[in-house]
Amino acid sequence: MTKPLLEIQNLSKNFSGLDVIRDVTFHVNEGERMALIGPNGAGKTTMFNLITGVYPVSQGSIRMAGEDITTASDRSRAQRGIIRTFQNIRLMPHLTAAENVMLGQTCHSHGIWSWLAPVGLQSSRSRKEADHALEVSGLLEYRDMLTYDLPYGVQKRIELARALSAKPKLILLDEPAAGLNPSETDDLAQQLLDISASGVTLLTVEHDMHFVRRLSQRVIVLNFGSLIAEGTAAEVQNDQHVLEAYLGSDRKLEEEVAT
Amino acid sequence: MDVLQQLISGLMLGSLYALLAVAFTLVIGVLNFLNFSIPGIFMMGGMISWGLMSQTNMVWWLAMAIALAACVVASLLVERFTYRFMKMRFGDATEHATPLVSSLGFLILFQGLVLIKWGPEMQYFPSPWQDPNLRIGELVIGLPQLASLILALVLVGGLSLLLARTGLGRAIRAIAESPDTAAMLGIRVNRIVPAVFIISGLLAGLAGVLFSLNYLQASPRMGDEIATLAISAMVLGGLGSVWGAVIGGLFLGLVQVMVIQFFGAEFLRAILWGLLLVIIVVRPQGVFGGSKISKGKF
Amino acid sequence: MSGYLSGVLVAYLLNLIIAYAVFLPGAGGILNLGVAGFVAIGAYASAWLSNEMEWPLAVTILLSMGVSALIGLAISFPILRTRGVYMVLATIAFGEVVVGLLINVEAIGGAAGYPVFEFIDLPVIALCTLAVVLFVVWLMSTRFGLALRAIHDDEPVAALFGVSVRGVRVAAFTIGAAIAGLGGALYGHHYAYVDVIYFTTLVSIYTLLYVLIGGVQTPWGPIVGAAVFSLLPELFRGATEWRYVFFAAVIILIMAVRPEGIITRALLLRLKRRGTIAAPTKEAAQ
Amino acid sequence: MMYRKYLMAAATGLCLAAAPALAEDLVIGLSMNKTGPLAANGTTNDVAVNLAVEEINAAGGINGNMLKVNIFDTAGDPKQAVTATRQFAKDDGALAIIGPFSSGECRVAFPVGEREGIVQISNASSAPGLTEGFDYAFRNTSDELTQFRRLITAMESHEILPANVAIIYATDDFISKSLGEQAFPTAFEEAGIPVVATIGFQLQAFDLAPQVTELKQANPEAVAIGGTVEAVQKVVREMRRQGVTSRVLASGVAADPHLAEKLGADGDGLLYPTYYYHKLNDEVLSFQEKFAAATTAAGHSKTIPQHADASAYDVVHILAEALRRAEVTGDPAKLEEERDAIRDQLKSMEAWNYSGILGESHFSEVGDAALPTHVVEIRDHDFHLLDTITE
Repeated sequence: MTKPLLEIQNLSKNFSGLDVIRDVTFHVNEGERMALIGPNGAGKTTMFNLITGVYPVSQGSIRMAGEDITTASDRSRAQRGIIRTFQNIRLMPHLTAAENVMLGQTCHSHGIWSWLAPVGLQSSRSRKEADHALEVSGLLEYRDMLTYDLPYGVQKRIELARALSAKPKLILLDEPAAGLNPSETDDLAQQLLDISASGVTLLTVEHDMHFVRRLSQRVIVLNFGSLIAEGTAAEVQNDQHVLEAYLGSDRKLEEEVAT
Repeated sequence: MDVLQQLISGLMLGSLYALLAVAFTLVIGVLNFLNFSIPGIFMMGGMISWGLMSQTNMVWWLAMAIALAACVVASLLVERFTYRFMKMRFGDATEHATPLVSSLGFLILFQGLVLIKWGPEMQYFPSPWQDPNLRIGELVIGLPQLASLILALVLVGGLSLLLARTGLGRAIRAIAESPDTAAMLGIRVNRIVPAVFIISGLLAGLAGVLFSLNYLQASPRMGDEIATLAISAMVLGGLGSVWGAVIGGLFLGLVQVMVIQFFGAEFLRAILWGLLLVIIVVRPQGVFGGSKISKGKF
Repeated sequence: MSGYLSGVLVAYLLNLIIAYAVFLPGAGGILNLGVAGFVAIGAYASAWLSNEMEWPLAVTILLSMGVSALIGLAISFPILRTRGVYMVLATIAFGEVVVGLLINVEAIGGAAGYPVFEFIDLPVIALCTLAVVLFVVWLMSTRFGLALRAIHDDEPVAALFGVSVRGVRVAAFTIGAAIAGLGGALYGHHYAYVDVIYFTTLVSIYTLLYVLIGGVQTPWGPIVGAAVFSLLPELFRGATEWRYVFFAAVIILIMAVRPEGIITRALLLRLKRRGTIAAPTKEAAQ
Repeated sequence: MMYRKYLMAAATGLCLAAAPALAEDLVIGLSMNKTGPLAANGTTNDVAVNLAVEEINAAGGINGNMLKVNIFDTAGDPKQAVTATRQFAKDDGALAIIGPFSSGECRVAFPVGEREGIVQISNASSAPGLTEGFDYAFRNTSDELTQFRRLITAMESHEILPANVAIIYATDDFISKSLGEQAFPTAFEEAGIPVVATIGFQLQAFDLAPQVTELKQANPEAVAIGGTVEAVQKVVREMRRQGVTSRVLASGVAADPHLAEKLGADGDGLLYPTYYYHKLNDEVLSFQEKFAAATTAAGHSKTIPQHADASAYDVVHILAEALRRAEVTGDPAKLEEERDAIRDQLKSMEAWNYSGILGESHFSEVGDAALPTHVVEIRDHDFHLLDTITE
């Protein structure tokens, strides 16, 4: 139950001499719900980019389910079950909602036929799976619409549906609640708990501490690229280093980051 | 003696490439837009000054000034219907292929209009001077060519000073970095961008006038051949680099002359473009450019 | 069919085939301005195989597509390393190198051009065009097509969902080269003569132009784009010198009104939706 | 929605263009370069053709029927030349075709005319061997080797043969290349004149300084230029700029009544062979006058006819004579036989003793015209006839 799924060992990254991630070590256990927080510019999104293989690492290693994936391509990491969402929604604007979801299936589409059979037909298996995924998320009405002029909240939900259709082991969520109203945030948290219950591991970057508290079993905090605290949400919130990092004063973390 | 003459010919030829390459590279460097209408503007520089001189007996400097003015207007017209139009509608002018395609449309348009006015023939461009050549013993140096070399260097020097020292230059460089950030910093992008097109159109038109003076000819298709070479010169120098374009142009002129001398003109095309293909693939920042790579859009 | 119509139609169909050769990589965001080089390779390969080897047409055409595809495959790796303007210039350079080499090969006529003895007429060309259209429509409806369009929209994200970006791009470029080879082979056999001056960069530029006018989002775009390019000047035929000016003005106008091309996905979906909404209301009226 | 409208409009446009002619007219097609890259020599061909047609119709037509010309502008595009031939043969019921204009167009349109069984007579193409192997293909031009041989004969008889020559030619253009690699070397070898340098350039090149520097090194007495009128101008001007004073020998493709004026003093001593000399005789001069009046009326800036205009004018008269001799009726039912009869008449043209503004001529076995060659020299900004050679 506490087998580590993702292990980050002494990870560093610098961009033209500037250290963005400094010697960070942590792990995410299988089935765990973990949050990654930190002030703006702390290196949270860079960490996601390193885990998914968008950037090569400068030093250290990344292991997924026991295998070293430090130098693996972004594509092969996706095939190993690491899937992410984005802080700024990155749906394909010229694909419909259903096609965006079908794109998510790509990482477990193997064999020549899965590439050369028409996926657009209503009768194809991919299409049925995608329709089902949209239906579950209550998005069926947007099925055949291009995503670029859909409402923001809907786009966020499609992005999540796309990530799920990749049948991930680990989902990296980059500020999933940003820009959502309270009731949408609530729905999202419930959906993520359901996803977690189905055995998917979650690693979330989020500013909304209510959301983090509700969702996450464990929290790690980055500041200027270094790991400065680790623990439950409550523990982290009262950690002196964390408070200084966020405030440089004695105001409560919650007041600051919740706004 | 002959090698020296060949070197001179190469440098003179290269100075024309350089002027036109700068016209291209300016628009690419600042707006990331390969402006295909530049060969048309180049052609208008030569054809309009020829038309005015031969058909209305206008004095040469006035004819050329009017031709250059027409080039600037044409360039602004292109700006209006490509860059500005896209900017107003979509926020990002280079998001779509529109500027590329529309600028091609303008090339066809400019050529078509000149064809209707003056027909397709290559025209003899009357030289304002008796023998516009400097003769040192056996060596011949065309004065208009020498003038275009000097003018190219002076103009480009002035241009890089303008870019480095003046407010306009700073604004242009800011837009080159990021139009959105530039706008946030209070730079009036919609007034600076036309300035870029004015400079670019002026350079292209001037190159056209000098071309006609050098080779005593003007024709509606005179831009076709030289434009591809100017684009190549720009690539050699590294996209967006003004001095790179100049060095690339001069280098290309020399390469061309040497290929003709040692391999024959029939291999010019394959060798020249093969060389360019290799350079683009191996060193996309250009032979003379630094490590700065363009954003690579249109 | 009238001789004029069949003449115009053949030109249109050949333009359409070459348009698909540009469309396919274009749908994945690759601008190929060297397509004329592949057309030339296909034309000369098929002409030579049929003239010198006297092999049957079906074989020479398939082989010429193969030759074009192989060269496309080989060149795609270096070319696809480049981006944006560099890719445009690299593909132009490729086309120029092909022409620059072919013009010096005396075995296939050099600058004199090369006569082609086997003749192919409109019906075969129409069938081949239909096959290309169906092939591309099918290909774009597969996961491959989905991946290609995803790469066009957002390459890094496509990779993060398991798309082999390089594989898909190389395949699109190579298949495009094969289609261009087919277009070239048909061109040579129909007009009974191939000459490098027919395969200049200008041809590539115009082809990309009308593919972009048609739109690269759907496989229906090239049909419209090639029509604008091949048929519009015919409409203006009476205007002689002015026809190219009108043509240019129409291009600028179309791009101003529809910058993503005439046929976009949004347009097709809107038409489709209107169709499906219209149907139930009819039933309701009964 | 918009594209559907376009397609509809296109379809109706095409149908209109394909309307058949009236049955009583004898239709001939004119495939010409009104526009396009070669339009410099082609744009007024229709004026010349219409002149001839008006003359023929004014004189009562052909066996009582009027001659009618349908015009197709190919813009120099071989694909459109094919469309033109097809339209004339299949839609317009034309009896014969004047054109295509250029060699590139002829090469793709001649096979089409052969399949359709319709005569085509080109008025400008001069690439070697174009009509070979075709039964229905003719051209009213003269091949370059014959013309250049005659130029050397004329030089010999005027005792101005050079002791040595250099050849400079465009390597990427068919006619220029066949001049530089075949016609010139063959003719010089036959005359025993050594070629001291052979230099290539690209037709579109504007800077010929490096080539001319090479030329200067070889220091030949005469320079033979294989290229179009524009190429000749570029080479000559660069030669004079670099101080190369050798005599220039050009070919038939460089023949142009404006060349003397275009080259000015740089052109002095230039020789070229041509089958159309614009100052030859009264007949030619009167044609020039009529042509000038007609082009001015049509708003053309070009009013002096070139060889393609003169040839097109003669082709109409030759065709009219062939139609007359073949006793054509223009009856659509007999179209096929009448087309064949026209071809047969052209094949036996030698018996006509025909003479036009290009002089006495007939078509050879392969379809090339046996035209006299005029060798002209540029002196003092003007042309002077050196010699006329027929055999």
